[in-house]
Parts: sequence; C-alpha cells; structure tokens
Amino acid sequence: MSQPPPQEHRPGFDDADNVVLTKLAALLIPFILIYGFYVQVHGDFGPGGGFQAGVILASAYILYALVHGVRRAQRLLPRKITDVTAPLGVVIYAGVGVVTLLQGGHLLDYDVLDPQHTQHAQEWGMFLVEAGVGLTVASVMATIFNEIAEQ
Amino acid sequence: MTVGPELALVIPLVGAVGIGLTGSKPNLREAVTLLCAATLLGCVSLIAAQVLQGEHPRWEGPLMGPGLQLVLEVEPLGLLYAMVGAVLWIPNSIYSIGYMRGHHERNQTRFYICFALALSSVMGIAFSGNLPTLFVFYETLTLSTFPLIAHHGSPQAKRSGRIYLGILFSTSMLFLLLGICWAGVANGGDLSFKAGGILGGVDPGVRSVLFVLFVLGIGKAALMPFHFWLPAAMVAPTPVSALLHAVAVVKAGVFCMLKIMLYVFGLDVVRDQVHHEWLMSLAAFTILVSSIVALNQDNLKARLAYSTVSQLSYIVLGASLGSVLGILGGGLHVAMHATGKITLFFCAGAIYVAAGKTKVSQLDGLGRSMPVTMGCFAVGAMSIIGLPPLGGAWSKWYLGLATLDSAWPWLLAVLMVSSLLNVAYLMPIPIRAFFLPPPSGGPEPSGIQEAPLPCLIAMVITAILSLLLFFAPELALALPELALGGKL
Amino acid sequence: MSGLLPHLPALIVVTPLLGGVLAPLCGKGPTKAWALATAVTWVTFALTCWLAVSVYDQGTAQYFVGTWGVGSAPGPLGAKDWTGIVGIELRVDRLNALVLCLVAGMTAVITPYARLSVAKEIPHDRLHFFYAVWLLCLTGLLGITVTGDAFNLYVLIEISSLTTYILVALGKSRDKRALTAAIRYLFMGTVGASFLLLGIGYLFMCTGTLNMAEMATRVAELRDQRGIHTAFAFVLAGLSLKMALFPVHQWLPKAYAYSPTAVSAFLASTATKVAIYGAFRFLFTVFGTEFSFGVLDANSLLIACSCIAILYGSLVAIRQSDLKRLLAYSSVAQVGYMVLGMALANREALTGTLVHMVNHALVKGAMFLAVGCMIYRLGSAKVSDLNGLGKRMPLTTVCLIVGCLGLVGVPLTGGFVSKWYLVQGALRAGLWPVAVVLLVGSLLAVLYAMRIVEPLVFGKAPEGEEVREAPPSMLLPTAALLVGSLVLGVSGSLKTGLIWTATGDLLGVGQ
Amino acid sequence: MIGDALLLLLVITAFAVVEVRNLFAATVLLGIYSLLMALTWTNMNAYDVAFTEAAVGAGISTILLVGALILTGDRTVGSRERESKGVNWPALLAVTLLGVALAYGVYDAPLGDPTAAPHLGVARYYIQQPIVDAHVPNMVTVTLASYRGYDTMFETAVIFTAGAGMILLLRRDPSDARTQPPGGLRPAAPRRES
Repeated sequence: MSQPPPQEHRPGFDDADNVVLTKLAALLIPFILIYGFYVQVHGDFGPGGGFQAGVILASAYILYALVHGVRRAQRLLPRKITDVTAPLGVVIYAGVGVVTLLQGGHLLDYDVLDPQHTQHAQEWGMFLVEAGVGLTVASVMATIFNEIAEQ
Repeated sequence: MTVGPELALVIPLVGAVGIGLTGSKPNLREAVTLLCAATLLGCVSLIAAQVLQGEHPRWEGPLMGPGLQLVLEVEPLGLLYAMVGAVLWIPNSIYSIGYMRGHHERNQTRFYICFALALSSVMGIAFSGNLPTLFVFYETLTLSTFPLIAHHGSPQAKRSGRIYLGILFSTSMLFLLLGICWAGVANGGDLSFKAGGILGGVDPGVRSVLFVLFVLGIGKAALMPFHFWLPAAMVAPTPVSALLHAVAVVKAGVFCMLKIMLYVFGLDVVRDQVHHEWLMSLAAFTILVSSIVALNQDNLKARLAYSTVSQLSYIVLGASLGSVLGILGGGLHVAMHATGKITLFFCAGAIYVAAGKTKVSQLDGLGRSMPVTMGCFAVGAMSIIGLPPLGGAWSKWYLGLATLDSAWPWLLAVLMVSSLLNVAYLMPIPIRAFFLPPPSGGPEPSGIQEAPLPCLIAMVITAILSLLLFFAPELALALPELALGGKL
Repeated sequence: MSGLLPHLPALIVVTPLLGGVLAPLCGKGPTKAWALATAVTWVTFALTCWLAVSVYDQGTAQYFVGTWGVGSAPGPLGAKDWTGIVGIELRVDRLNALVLCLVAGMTAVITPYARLSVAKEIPHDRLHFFYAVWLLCLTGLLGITVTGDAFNLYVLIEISSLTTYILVALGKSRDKRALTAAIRYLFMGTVGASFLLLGIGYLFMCTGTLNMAEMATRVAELRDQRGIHTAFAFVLAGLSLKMALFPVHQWLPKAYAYSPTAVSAFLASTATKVAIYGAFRFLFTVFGTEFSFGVLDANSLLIACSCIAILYGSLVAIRQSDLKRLLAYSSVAQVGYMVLGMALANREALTGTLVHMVNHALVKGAMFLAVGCMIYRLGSAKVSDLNGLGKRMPLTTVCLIVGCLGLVGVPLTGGFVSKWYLVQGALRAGLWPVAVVLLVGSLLAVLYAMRIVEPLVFGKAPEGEEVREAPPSMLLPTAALLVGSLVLGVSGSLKTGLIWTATGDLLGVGQ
Repeated sequence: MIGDALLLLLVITAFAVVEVRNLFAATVLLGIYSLLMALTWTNMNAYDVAFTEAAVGAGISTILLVGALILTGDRTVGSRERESKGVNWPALLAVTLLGVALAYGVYDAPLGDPTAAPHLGVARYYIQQPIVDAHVPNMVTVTLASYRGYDTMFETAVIFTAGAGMILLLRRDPSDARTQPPGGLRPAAPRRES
C-alpha cells in the first residue's frame, strides 16, 4: 500500500508553520481582495471585468489555502457556500436576461432597465452581469482548487 | 355490401390480438383462430363477388411520405391468390390443432399469432396496389414467418431460420428494393400497378437491369440458386410447411413475379423488349434439376420441398413467356399446386405424428394402418403430376399450350420430362405404402393408428378441393382471365 | 401567452440554462433536482413544439439577443459606412425547428427515465450537480441549433462538449474504463472544436462578420479566396470529428459504451444529430451548396467516408459481445447513412437524412434505454445475458426486438422510410453503387440485430436467480420512443410537412 | 523592438517546454510562457487580454497544474523517454499539414490592412460605438457584456460546468471520507522516506 496510515502526520500544504509565508500572505491578501473588487467594479472604465476579478479573488483564497492549509481555508469559505455561489452567478446573469424579457424587451436588452437613459441602463446591465460572472468564476476557481487539493 | 380490401388485412390482425389475449386457454384460442379464418374467407368471398361484377375495391392508406403510400387495390390475379390463402387457412387451422396438440409443441400461442400475422401479410401482398406496398408486406411476411421456422429453438432450427432470413432478406433488400427504387427514379416516381406496365417510357437498357433486379429480388419464388431457404425451412412444424411453404410464402414469390410481369413491365415489354430468355432457361433448369434432386431425397418433407421448388418454376416459366396463356397457366397453377401440395404436407405431418416416420424408405406397408392418409397422399400426388381428374391437370394443360404458342416450343419437352420425374418421385410413396409388406424387423405396424381426427378432416377437405378444381375450375379460371382483360 | 411567441427562440435556450443552474440549488437527494429537470425539459419541449408549429406556418423566425439588432457605424478613412447585424442573431427555419423538437423531445422522454437508472450509477450526494450538467448539455445542444451566429455556435459547442465529457466520465462508478473513454473523447473533441474555431476565425478574417447569413452572402462573393477554402477545410474537419464520421469516429464507441446508460441514450439520440445539423448549416447555408459541392467537391470525400462508415461500423458491430458497444458501433454506421444523404444533396436524399436523423434518435435512444433496463436488473448487458430474457423481462424484450426492427429498417418502421429515400436519392444522383452500399449496410444491420433477437426469442434462461421486469418509470419512456418510431414509419405528416419543406428550403427549391 | 524580443523569447520558451523532461520544470516554463505572452499583449495595447493571460495563464493554471502533478506523483517523463527517441512521423506530418493549411489560408489575407474585411465589418462597430451606445470607454467590456452578452452568458455557464465537473468527478464520496479523512494536497508519499 502506497497510502500511509491516515493518522500519521505528513508534510503537505496543510502545514501552516512557515512564519515568513503566513506574514507575507497576511500582508498580501487584503490588497489582492481590494484589487479584485476594483477590477470587478471598474471593468467598464479600465481593463478587466468579472472574469479577471473572479480569478483574482479566487487567487486570494488559494494563497490563503496554500499558506494555512486547505482545511482552515475551508473553515473560512465552506464548500457549502461555493457550491451555491457558483451556479448563483449564472443565475444572476441569466436572471438579468429574463428580467429584461419580462419588462418587454429582448433577452439581455439592458435598455429596458431604464428606458429613459439607455446609456445608463447599459452600464447597469453590464455591471450586473459582470457581477454574476465574477461570482461564478471566483467560486469555481476555489472549487477546482479545493477538489484537487483534497485528493 | 361493399367490403374494402383493408378489412382482409385487419381481420387476421385482430385475430392475432385475440389469440394473444386468449393464449392461456387453448380451446378458446383455437376457436378464435378458426373463427378468424372463417371470417377472412367470408370477407374475401365478398370482395370476390364485387370483383366479378367488375368493381375494383380500393383503399388508400396514410401517406407515409412524399411519394410513399400504402395502397390496396383488388385486381383479379391478387384475388385468386388471396382466395387460395383464405380457403386453405381453414383446413390448415383444423390440421394445426391436431398436429400441434398431438405433437405437444411448446409456445403454441406464439405459433398461432405469427400464423395470423403471416396471413395478414399475405392479404397485403395479394391486394397491394403499388410496389412499395408489395415490398412492405413481402418483408412483413418474411418476418412473421421467421419465428415459425425456428419454432423449436434447437440449434438446427435456429440455423435454418438464419438461412431463411438471410436468403430472403438479402435478395429482397439488395435486389428488390433497389429495383423498386430504381423503377421509381427511372419513370418519374410512379410505382402503382397498371395494366400494360409502368416502364414503357424507360430506357430499354435500364429496363433490362430492372428485370434482372426484380427477378433476383423475389427470393420467395425459390428460383435456383436462391432456393436453399425452402428445404431449410422444412425444420418448421408441418402446418407451417404446409400452409406457408406450399402456399402462402412461396406463392407470394411467384405471385409477385406474375404481378410484376403483368403490371410493372407489361406483357409486351417482357416479350419484346427485355432480354428474358435467361429467365426462361433458369426456370427450365430449376424445374428439371430440382425434380432430379427430389428423386434422391429420402426425407419426405425434403422431397416435397424440392418438388415445390420445381413446381414454382412452372409458374415462373409461365410468367417469363410474356404471353396471355403463360400468365393464365401460371395463375391457375398457383391455385392447383397449392391445394395439391398442402394435401401432401398434411399427409407427411400426419405420418410423422401418428407413426413417427420422416423417411420415404420407412413407409412400406403404412397404407394398411393409415389408409385415409395415404389415400389423400395419392390424390395430392396425382394433382401435382397433373393427372386428370385433378386440378393440376388444368394448369399444366395451359402451361403446355403456352409453351407451344411461344417461340420456344422445346420448353414443352421440359414440362413433359418434369412430369415424368414427378411421377418418379411422388408415386412410389403411396405405392410402397399400399403394396409393399411392412418391414419385418421394424416396430409392430399394428401399433400405428390413423392420424388425429382434425388432421384427417383437413387433408380430406384439401383432397376434395383438388378434385373439385378439376370439375369446376370456373372461378380459378375466371380471375386470371379477368386480369388479362378477357384477352383469350 | 402569445406575447411570448416572438421570444421563443431565446426562451428555449434560457429555460434549460436556468434550470441547469437552479438544479444544484435544489439541494442534495435524488428527487428534487430530478423533478426540476423533468419539468424543465418538458417545458422546453413544449416551447420547441410551439416554435416549430409557428415556423412551419409563418416561415423563419428571427430574434436578436440584447439591445442591438441591425446597426450601422460611420466609415472613417473614407471607407463606406458599415451596416449589419451587431449582436447575436437567433434564427429558426424549418430545418432547425425540426432538430430543436427532436433534441428537446428526446431529453424530455429520457429525463424521467434517468431517475432510477442514474441513481444506481452515480453517488447520491451529487445527483443535483448531475442534473445541472445534464440540463446544461441540453442547453448547449439547443443553443447550437438555434443560433444564427458562427461564434456563438462555437461557444455552445464548447458548453455541450464539456458537459458531455463530464457525463461520459461519470460512468466510472460502473466501469473504470469510462474515464479513459472520456479522456479520449476530450482529446478528440477538443481538436475538433479547435478546428471549428480556426475555421470560424478564417471565415471572420475573410468576411468581417460572424453572422451566418451575412457570411453566406459574403462567401458567395469571395469563393476564390484561399482563406475561405481553408475555413471550409477546418470547419468540415471539426464537424466530422463532432459527428464521429469515419475515420475520426474512434471516440464514439467507447464514450457511448462506458457512460451511464441514460447518458448513452441521451448522447446517441441528440449529440451526433446536432453535429450533423451543424454540418448542414455550414455546408448548405454558410458556404452554400454551390460552393461546398460544386467548387470544392466535398461530396466525393463525404460519400466515400460515409460509405466506409456504413460498412465498417456495421461489421464491427456484428462482432461485439457487449450490447452497448454493439449499439455504439451501429451508431458509427448510422452516422454514415446521415452524412451520405447530406452529401448526395438532392431532395430525396436530404429527406432520407432528416427522417433517419429522427428515426435513429428514437430507435437508438430506445435501444440504449432498454439496455439500461437490463443493466438495472442484471447489472450487465452482454449478448449472452440476452438468453431467455424473454421469459424474465418480457416487456424489455419486446422493446429490444422492436428496436432491432427499427435499426434494420424493416417496413412500417421509420428506418424503412429513411432507407427508401436514401436509396432513391443515391439513384437519382446516378450513383447506384452507393445505393448498393446502403442496402448492404442494412443487411449487415440484420446480422447484428439477429445477434440480439435470436437469443431473446429462442434462448434458454440460465438457472437460478429470479429477475423481475424493469420498473414502469423506465419502461414507459423506452416504449414511448419506440411507438414514436413506429408512428414515424406509418404516418407521413412530419415527413410531408416539416421535413419535405425543410429540404426544399435547404436546396432553395419551391414546395 | 521590444515586441520582437518578446516574440523571440516566446519561441525559445515554447521549445523549452516541449524539450524539457521534468514535468515540474515544464509547468514552470509554461507559467513563464504565459507571463511573456501577457507582456506581448500589453505591448500591443491589449490590456484586457494581457490581464486575463496573467491572472489565468500564469497564475491559476500554474497552481492547478502543480496540484495535478503532485496528485499524480511528480514523475518526469522518464517512462516516455524510450519511446520518444525517434521522431513520431505521423504526428510530424499532421502538424506540418496543419501548419501548411494555416499558412495557406492567410497567404492572400491582407493582414494589417485597415481596409481589410475584418476591420470593415462588425469589428468597426465594436470599436467605434461603445462610447456612443453606453458611455463606456472600455470597448472590450461592452463587446463582451452587451454586444455579445449572450455569448458571455454561456461562457459563464461553461465555467460553472467546469466546477460542476470537478465536484461530480473528483469530490470524494462521503463514504470514502470515513475511512480516509481528507489529507490535503501533499507531495507524493515516497519523498518523505528519503
């Protein structure tokens, strides 16, 4: 059997004893998070958008997990939550589409969100769907890392 | 009262359902079969009455697709074939009861259901109004008879079933379907049967190819070399061999042949514009060779099967002459051979049930313990040979006339030689049974009794039918004549 | 309600998409997500039928997603103003209306079946994700069919492919070989999708648009450009991989054989059909018949490949001892039939292809479902397991036999009708050897069908264990599909209606 | 100038990825490749693409690849070395054909010509109109989220599908978990003993 007995301590990413790493991560993670949110909400004026923001946010989680171990990371962000938020992002995206449809427009026709100011409506629509994208991407990236890390 | 041809299809189908539902009660089940057979005969008779008054009952099925529709239309030749099937189903059903019970067969419900389905397909073939319909029912007949062939489920039965399906499916799918489709493409999509044919405007080269495809495609006509399925099919229980492989299936083949010559090519085309001599030669070859093969068969049913192969080619020969007399003789032979051959098979089965004997060489002296059976056998044999006063004489007479009338009078010699061969392979059987002493070393002949009563009733009915057909051939004659437009 | 009518093209895609992402929110357990999936598939099916009827009556339905329909941009640099379709267009004509109904209908029938079958083959704690992926796969297939935008088609191919890989790999709990089958499929599928993307890229490079209708008019002007020729080659190669056309069919048999049975039925009856629809769309609409078959003579290549596919697939199928593999190889052959009819490109042949598409979906789906019934009770489905099944599972047996008849194309089943038209098409094209190949193919089908039917009818059951008939919730969908195929064989309303007019549209001839 | 240098580096890295035998090294090289790629995009003013390349290609992908390597036991391609001594001719042929086809297709394409088809088509609308239609200066965002928002909806669904696939295929059975508690990502066991 190549599988060692379960109780035995084995070195891995669960080991959270590296002071340098923990301190560095503690310093970095808030900035990563803020940066991620910035990219998310500022996507229409600068480079970026939901996809990039999602990846950046997930990388914050992954960094935390690499430094503190997957189990502690999961205590922070349980799988129960990511399992829900991952589809929820798509629900938000498609939901915007359905809302525009119900308001009398075509699918994803943002103009009907604010028919008087269509340019504004466009911005709103894009903001919402980008939020959906960000949510899904971040959750899925975290999920993929979790599932690989837990094997 | 007008009766549509679709009713003739529906009655056996309903019968099949009824048989399935009453499967657990054998007596009721057999009653349903008989009732169904009687109803079918009544229905076909009503249709016949209409046809004789000059009507052409017609039924158009749902449009299955652009240019593809099931159409039933009664024409006299088909009616003759349907009559033969419907009439003989009754004695055959009576016979089946005796045989299947006497023989303790398994899966009897499946047997009767498939039988009814086969009859439904027969009616479909007989009344088909266009080539797609003909093909559809030609295939369903093959399919519905397959479980009957392989009924026993023994390795040998399964093997025979495979040969049966293999030959019939490969000829019909490779040649017949191709021919039908090609005919449709060549003449602009018209595939209905019409007096005088539908291929008049088609290029003669294509027409010759189509002729080959149609002839090879009808494997059920058991022309050599596609005849192997018929001897193989003899593993089936005898009622199957009797009705299907003396009447329904094989006659379906030659009937299709007649119908295609008459209504697809048209007699003029067959005679003058298609190179059909090879078909004639093939038929003559099959007649002679299979008669000789039959001579050497010791197994009774195999001998009868090869006899059938030979007799079917009489009809093909008649069709291939492309003359009115040929079609008339062929059409008559459909009916005459059917009644004669079914009698022979009934007898063969009765001998097997009652005496357990399957070989010609075992039959010495059997006439003493089974006089009725062997008497009927003699009647059937004489009808097949074509001796008066039995029905077979008429058809052979007209076929002979047709050959004399054609450009190939030497074909008459073929018919004559074949008749002699018929005598040689059929007559020894009743002669041995009646005039030779029973074998001394064998089991006590006194232990052998006559076959079960239903079997006897059935074979007497068909033997009498053979006699009747000699003295009153009017109906059997009238229908082909009608089909030929009174051209006599 | 009628207010929804113009939005149907979008709704039929959004409904399963929303269903797919809501399914995992239903929570664990075998029932809730399944119920949602069933409801969603039936609603989708109803919507597609509604759409098909309206398209049949009123002609092509067009739908612009989002705010942007036809727009124009002023031309700088002295160039002309540009006017064209800005966003993504959904376009439903009679051809894709038919495919939409087929895909949605098949899924609607198979989903109720999936409950028991899938619960036995996949761990219960993640069934809700299974149904999510299942519905997303449906979304992808419907999206491919409904779209009028080349890049959107690629995006949806991506979603349907990815979901398919997952669904196939899920067969691992029954047979570990599902994983290698899925990986193999993933490699080949990715290559195919990449080729398709390259082809669409080249098309965009040459035409400056992603809308298929606009592409079509531009391609007609640019038919001598090398980029167009390259695009054609890449698109054709990519689609051939997706269709599993010989010689790039290798992913199919294993993928179908080892995936969970409901998935096999689902994929066999929808995925390849949609790929073939894609080929129709590109060859006939985007590139145009004249270019595809006249300038580039793609039909010779396609006819050759499909003829080999028919013979090869059937011959290999005859030698299989596992029923699912047998059916899978038969699918390789059947794809050959459909591509053959497409390549012959006359009205009869196209009708044959479309009828065959519908019939094969129904029959092959039903066959896989019936095999699923066997697996549900017996745990395996080998040819040797068929012995005496008639006594133990009579209804399943009837389904298998009727399915075999349909596969062979016996008269009065839909398979006969398609064969009829295909042979006529081949003869009309003047290619009688092709007609012979078609017929030989169906003879070979008789052989492998016999391997199934013979033991069913005449075999003797092994001694011992008691086996019960499959539950009604599995038998009913199976029987429903078979009844569908029989109705298809006898009734002509679909064929003379939607299919015949669709082929007329494709070839640009009047009714 | 910088662009040319980057491209040269890119080609070198690509060859290195193919040639290097150690999979861990190959993974790191792939990360480097992505980074170089991101720089190239930046050099071409395609900031959005550069951004994505950096975050996904250089970041997440590398981590996931390392994870996969550890899971499979960080083998070098040693076992493959015997086979790969010779040239795989069919593969070479296929790749060459592919390259030729790709080159053939662009042969008469007017690359870089502002009056070429792709620049005169719908792309021009995507470049010119976002600021008019939505007051949003980042045309990439408008194209993705509005003009082609339908595509992006499905791309999001694709991402979700990937996650669902991971859950379906890789998540441990709860029944398994009782016997083998999740140990977490760890290097292959044998290394510990050395």
